[in-house]
Amino acid sequence: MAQFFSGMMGSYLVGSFLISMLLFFNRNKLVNYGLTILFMVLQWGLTIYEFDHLNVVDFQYFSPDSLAIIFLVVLSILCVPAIYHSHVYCNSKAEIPRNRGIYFSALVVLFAALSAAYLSNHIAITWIFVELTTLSSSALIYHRRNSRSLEGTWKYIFVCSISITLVFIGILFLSIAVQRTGSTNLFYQGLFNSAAGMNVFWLKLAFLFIFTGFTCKAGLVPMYTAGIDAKDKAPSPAGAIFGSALMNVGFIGIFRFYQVIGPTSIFEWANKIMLITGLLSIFVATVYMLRVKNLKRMFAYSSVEHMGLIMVGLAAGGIGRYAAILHLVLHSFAKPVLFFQMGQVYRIYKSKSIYDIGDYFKYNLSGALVLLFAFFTVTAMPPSGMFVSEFLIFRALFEAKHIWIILFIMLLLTMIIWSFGKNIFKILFIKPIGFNDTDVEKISPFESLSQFILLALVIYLGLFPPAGLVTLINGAVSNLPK
Amino acid sequence: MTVILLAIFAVTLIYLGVANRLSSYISVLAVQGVILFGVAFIELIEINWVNLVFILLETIVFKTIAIPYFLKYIIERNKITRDSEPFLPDFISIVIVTAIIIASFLLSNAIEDPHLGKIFFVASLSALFTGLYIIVTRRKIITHVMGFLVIENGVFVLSLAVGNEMPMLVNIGILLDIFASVFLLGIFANKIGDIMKEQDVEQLSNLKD
Amino acid sequence: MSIVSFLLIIFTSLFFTGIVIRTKSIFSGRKGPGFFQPLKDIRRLFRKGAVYSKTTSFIFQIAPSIYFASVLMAIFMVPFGNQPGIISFQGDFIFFAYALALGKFFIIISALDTGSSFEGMGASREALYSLLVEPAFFILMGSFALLTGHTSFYEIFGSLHFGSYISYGEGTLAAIVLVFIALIENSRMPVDDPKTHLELTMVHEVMILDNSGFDLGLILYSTNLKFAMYGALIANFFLTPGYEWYYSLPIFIGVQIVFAVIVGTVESFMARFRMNHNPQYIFMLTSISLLIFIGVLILKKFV
Amino acid sequence: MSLILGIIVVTVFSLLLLAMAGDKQKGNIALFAVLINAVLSSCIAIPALCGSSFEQIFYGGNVFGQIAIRADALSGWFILLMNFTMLTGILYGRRYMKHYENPPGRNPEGSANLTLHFASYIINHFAMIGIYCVQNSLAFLCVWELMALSSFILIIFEYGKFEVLKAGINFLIQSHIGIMFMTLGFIWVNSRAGSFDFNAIATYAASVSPAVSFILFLCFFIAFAIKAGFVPFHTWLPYAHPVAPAHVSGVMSGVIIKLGIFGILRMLLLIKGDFLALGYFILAISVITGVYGVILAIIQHNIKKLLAYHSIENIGIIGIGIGLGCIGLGLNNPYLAFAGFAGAMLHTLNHSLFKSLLFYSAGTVYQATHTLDIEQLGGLIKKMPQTATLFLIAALAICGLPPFNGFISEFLIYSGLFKGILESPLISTVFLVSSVLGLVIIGGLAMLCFTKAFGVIFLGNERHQLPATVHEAEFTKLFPKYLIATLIILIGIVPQIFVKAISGPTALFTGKNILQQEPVAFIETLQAVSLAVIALILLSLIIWWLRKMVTRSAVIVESSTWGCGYAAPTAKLQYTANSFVRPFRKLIHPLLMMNKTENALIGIFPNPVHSETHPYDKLERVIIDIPLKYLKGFIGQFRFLQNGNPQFYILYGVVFIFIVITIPLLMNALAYLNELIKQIGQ
Repeated sequence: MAQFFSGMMGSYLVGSFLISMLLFFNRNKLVNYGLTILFMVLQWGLTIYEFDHLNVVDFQYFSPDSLAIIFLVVLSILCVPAIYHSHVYCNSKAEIPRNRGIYFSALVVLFAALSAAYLSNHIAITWIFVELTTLSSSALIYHRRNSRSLEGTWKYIFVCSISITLVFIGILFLSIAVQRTGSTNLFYQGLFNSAAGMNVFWLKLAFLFIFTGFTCKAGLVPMYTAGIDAKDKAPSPAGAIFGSALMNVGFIGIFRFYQVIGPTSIFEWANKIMLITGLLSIFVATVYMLRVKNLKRMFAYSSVEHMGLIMVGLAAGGIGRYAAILHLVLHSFAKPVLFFQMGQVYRIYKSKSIYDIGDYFKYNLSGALVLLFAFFTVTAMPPSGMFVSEFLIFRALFEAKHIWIILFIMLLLTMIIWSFGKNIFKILFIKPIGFNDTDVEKISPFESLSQFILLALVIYLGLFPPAGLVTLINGAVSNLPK
Repeated sequence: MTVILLAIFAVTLIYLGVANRLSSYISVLAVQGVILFGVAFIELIEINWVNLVFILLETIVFKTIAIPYFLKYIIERNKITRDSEPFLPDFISIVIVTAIIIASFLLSNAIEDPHLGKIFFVASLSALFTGLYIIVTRRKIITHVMGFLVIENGVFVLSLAVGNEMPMLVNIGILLDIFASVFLLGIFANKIGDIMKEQDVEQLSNLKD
Repeated sequence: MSIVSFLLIIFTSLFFTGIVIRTKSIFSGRKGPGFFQPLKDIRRLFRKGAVYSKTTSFIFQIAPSIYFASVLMAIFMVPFGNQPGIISFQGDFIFFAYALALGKFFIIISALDTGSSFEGMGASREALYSLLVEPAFFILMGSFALLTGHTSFYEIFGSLHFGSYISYGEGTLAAIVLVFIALIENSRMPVDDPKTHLELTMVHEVMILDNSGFDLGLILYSTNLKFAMYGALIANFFLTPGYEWYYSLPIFIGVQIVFAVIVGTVESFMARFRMNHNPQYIFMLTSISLLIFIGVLILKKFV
Repeated sequence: MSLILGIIVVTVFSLLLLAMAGDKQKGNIALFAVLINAVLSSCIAIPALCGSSFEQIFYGGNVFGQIAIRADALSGWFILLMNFTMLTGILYGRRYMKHYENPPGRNPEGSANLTLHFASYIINHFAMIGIYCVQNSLAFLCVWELMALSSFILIIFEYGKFEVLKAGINFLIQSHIGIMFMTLGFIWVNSRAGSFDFNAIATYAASVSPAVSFILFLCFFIAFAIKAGFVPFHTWLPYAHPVAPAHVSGVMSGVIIKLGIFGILRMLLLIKGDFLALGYFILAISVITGVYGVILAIIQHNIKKLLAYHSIENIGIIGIGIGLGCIGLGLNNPYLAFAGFAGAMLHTLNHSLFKSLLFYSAGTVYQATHTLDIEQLGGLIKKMPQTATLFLIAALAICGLPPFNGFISEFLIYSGLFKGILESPLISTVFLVSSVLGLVIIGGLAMLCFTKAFGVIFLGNERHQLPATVHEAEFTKLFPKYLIATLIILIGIVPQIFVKAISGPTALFTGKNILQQEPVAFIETLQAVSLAVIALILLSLIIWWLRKMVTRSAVIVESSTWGCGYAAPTAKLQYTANSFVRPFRKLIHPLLMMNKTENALIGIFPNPVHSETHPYDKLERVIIDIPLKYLKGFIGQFRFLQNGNPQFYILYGVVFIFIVITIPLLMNALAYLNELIKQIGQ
């Protein structure tokens, strides 16, 4: 027990658990505010603590390595606007206290589970917390309590459970492989050390199952499907988290095991799989970007596209790995902007369909500007920061002699930008049909402030990444083979 | 002994393939629970007793009693018709399930691994794929849940195979069981029944592009 | 001395159309008007008052003057044997063509200025034909530039003759092309019939339906000038610079007269083409001049 | 540094000011910002043009590395001509935009739109200065895209209309394709040479075989050709120009598409490959561009679309100049090189002048009559004589007629071509002659087109009931046009000065050695030309004066147009633009694609029938529409994936795993079979 409270992690988990419980039972708005703020403090406390205890094992199963720190910081930065916008959301709908309580407690659990999953240094522990994220997020998806949201929730849980089962099977295979080497150590470090001696067959199976399982969270082909419905049906602030931090968790699941097999002979094979998956994801994203008329789903598909790019970059190797993680970070800041803004759009038009939305420039100027700049940022047009990471990914591909793949991706990206742009500008400028603007809610520009900040962050981190970030990213990819 | 149990387990899978009443699915699940109890008892006899008791409880109480009862309750509560409406005729299903079992048998023969009882591997793989097969070919959501449970059983068998070295994995597997199935069924029991009457997949396939 | 070519052209222009008309009357067995009848008409026009359409604007007023000026400008460029034109520089024939084009531009828009359907029709045809003629002229000059290695009228004609007989052959061919060009530029048979009485079948005449008085005089006289100018160009192919003027002068005059007679003959013995056949006929000139060019190319690069 | 800093500060400051100011002031603020930036950048440009290049390098963070700001003579020339057009543009635009101002407080999004517009104008100017100076790949891409995005916002000012937005997106996407190609090129160089500096391009290109460097050049060429509007990369242009506000169209056609030309020239400076091959390539594509552009221009009846196609044509002429210059370099014949590059650069200036003038005049006409369809106009010269005259001057200039500037640049190119015909081997002679042919045809067609345009818009009678309030634009609106017109005539009359100015940038290509003699020869020729031009003007004046003298006493009668016997001619009887170009259209019919809707006359006394023709770009249909259709069709095949059925979602995962496992096995099996067959073979 002493060792339980030795580090920050234990107290963080307990604390967040308590907070979520309190939130669950509390019915008072102000207390609710206070608790969420308290949680933010806790979250930031953990972040700062782990930040200066880099690579110090905490509570045996958690060790903040560079990658974990990066994602933790990203999460903690996102958690502030997310909670703020959640409050805005609940107030705008005059939410009944019970639902509000459930919503926030689920949100807190989600954050806690995400942080833990980032930090965990044991494959099974990661797995547990990932499972936990599924459960908490399904509560968020179901928040609206209508048949559609129920359907979304159902599909999300179902597909996630299957995929998490796949991951578990993968772990079992892995354990078989581990036993071959005579150890029973499932810590990433231990796996990494003993990986070279493992049976290739089992390792391959393990990687395949774990990868496939985690694609569900990471939003990649083949299991991206349920995530789309989730992001669509969840309230916008939750959707923002799904579109960023939750995908990071999937990525971290894949990436850690990817690191493990780094020294083995199947590394190339794994790269091939990831490359193909990435390309397929971009392709699927293109297919649906050209089709969807529901804004949130469109944003979700664009996330799929970006994850695909990231996978491609990772598989390309070289500078591509750095670029992939940078791209992931930037995407985690850029995508929430769109979802947050979507909340405002929904409040004005009471719809997510392109057909009902239009002339947003007239009804909410600041919001329109956010959408405009976010579009330029997310589609990685220079000087958006994501352009830099994309540039580097392409460069990695070029150096890996994948010219045709570059051209293919460029073609798809162009089509994506085309349809994305068409819809965005339709929203901003074209008059909607049958929309009476008699009682349009006036939205204060202040609500868009957080989004502007995030966008600025994307540009800043992309163009002038601080040395700290660079070293962290390099540390994260350091123990991959050259 | 284990071999016999697992063989019976495989037979139950085949029966699942042809069973066309939900009630029979439920009973099959219960039977599987019992079998798993047996296997677990034999396999894990030498690990520490706390774990053992926990596992046995899980198998016998949870898998054999709680879940089947729960399923029955749901079916009655939501007035689900007792027929499991498959897309494919039973004959084809049985052929396929058999094929699955044979395939996994061949596959596991292809592996030579002293640590691993092949029979476990066969049983688990066939359970896994049969479960997936059921999910894909049955129309009702409740049958999806059942398919999922079958998969869980398969995973449980697999975890038993490695269990005596790493009991922790077995526990985690159980955790998965409890979490996921409780959650799925929970939603099912409370919400879906309230909000929508027909449990067809068609009903739950509005979110699409 | 460079004024001489200018003076000669002005001089020949005085009775060029006279000769044409006389030829035609002889062929048609009439006792035609005197040599100077056209000039008399023009003099009359110069004296006359004018009628201006209410539709027209200042464009209509200035166009004829600019047209005339452009023709004069072009004449300045034309050399006489080894005597350069008044203005002569590298690539002056480009200026020559573009100056003429300027005049044509104005005459076309002045036709459009009247807002008459007939004049618009004429303008459209004129614009099309002139744009079809241009390439022939440029390719022609290009081939002679290639032949002689110079890029100005004066140098080209100056050094044309020190070549073999081939150059004379080229010269003859070029002369033929130039004759056709002149016919088209002055809208004579077989492209256009100045004497027709149906506006629908006119090209140039219908453009200047509304011009009267001094303006009409200018336009008519610039036609003479153009004839004389092209005649001078043709003559230049056969002049023998280096020899004395009393050889060159008769040759010049003779060529001009022959040219005028040819024009007259053509007009009396040919019928006008159908309008929709004109383009291919005109573009044929370009092909001929391309042939000339290829000939020169073979001469210079292969031989 | 101070200058650059100044420009940045001015830009940012003016943007802030713009956000606060009222509608009335926005235009003036933009004007001042552009003015100051123009002055500052000219302080860089003029010395650079005179030969003292500007160079500064500062550290731009660990992503950009060293950002080099270099301005050589080429940049100087382009900056200057850009500044002039941007100035006239804003001078005209701030008046043009008066129509869209609204009283304070009312219709906030309207004034926000104005702010956005003027802000993007300033940013656009800023970005273009950057494009001309920045020599760091990444930074270049950034300023380039900044330019693209700001011009996109400029284009979609009247976003209410659907076709405006459509055109804007079309522009955005195509410029993005350009960016992609540029990125590819930069990645290529960067991954080989390891530096973002442009000099790395030169060093890399020097280190590889000509064929490879040609491919590299091609990569950049496509990127810049899309911006410049070379056929077949031109399709965005005829949509973007007509929908933008007049001053924006003028600026776009005047300077923004010239960025493409600048880029190509810059790359020619950097990538010294096999210039002969480059020359042939550029020459061929340019001749096609020019002829195709003007052919399509003739059949347009939307005045701005017509002008847009003429931009394509003029890009072709400029391209011919560049190609000629390259051939000159290839044959190391300095005369050709000088003629080509000088002609190209001078024509760049000229086109930016007369094309902006044309667009501004078109804008004035549009604001007076509220239509761009020339078939409905006519007789405007009586209501707005000054605009008409300005349009006429520009029209003459664009047709390359003396005494205006268009003639000078075309003359340079012509004389270069003819000189080349004399002094080059057979193959290039053929190329040069065909480009002479092309140039002549372009000239002739341009004449046909502008006689039509000017005649139908300004002359004759109104073809359509125009609003009664058609009147001449106020002076503030005319003033910038007069500025341009003066410059046009100035270049026409004293070209030698400007050619002297160009000898600086041209020397970059031809090398210092020939700078002594060649321009001198040109200057002499051009002095003669200017003499001739002056003579032409004097001659016209003299004859005009004579005419006055003679007809002083004569009786002048006013009457209606002679109707050839028809007593009551109406405005409807006039020749329309369509009928004016009909014989031509018949000639080149196979090249065109006229979507014609007409219903036949039936019966002896037929009812009135309506028929209309919509010209469409055949190339666009072939290279954009049809492939896109097939691509979409192919992609549409995959729409079953997200079918809302969780069973399938599970299936995907299973199938994925299955495939990944089986495919290697299959591969092995095949390999084994292969081996077997081999063994059987033995």
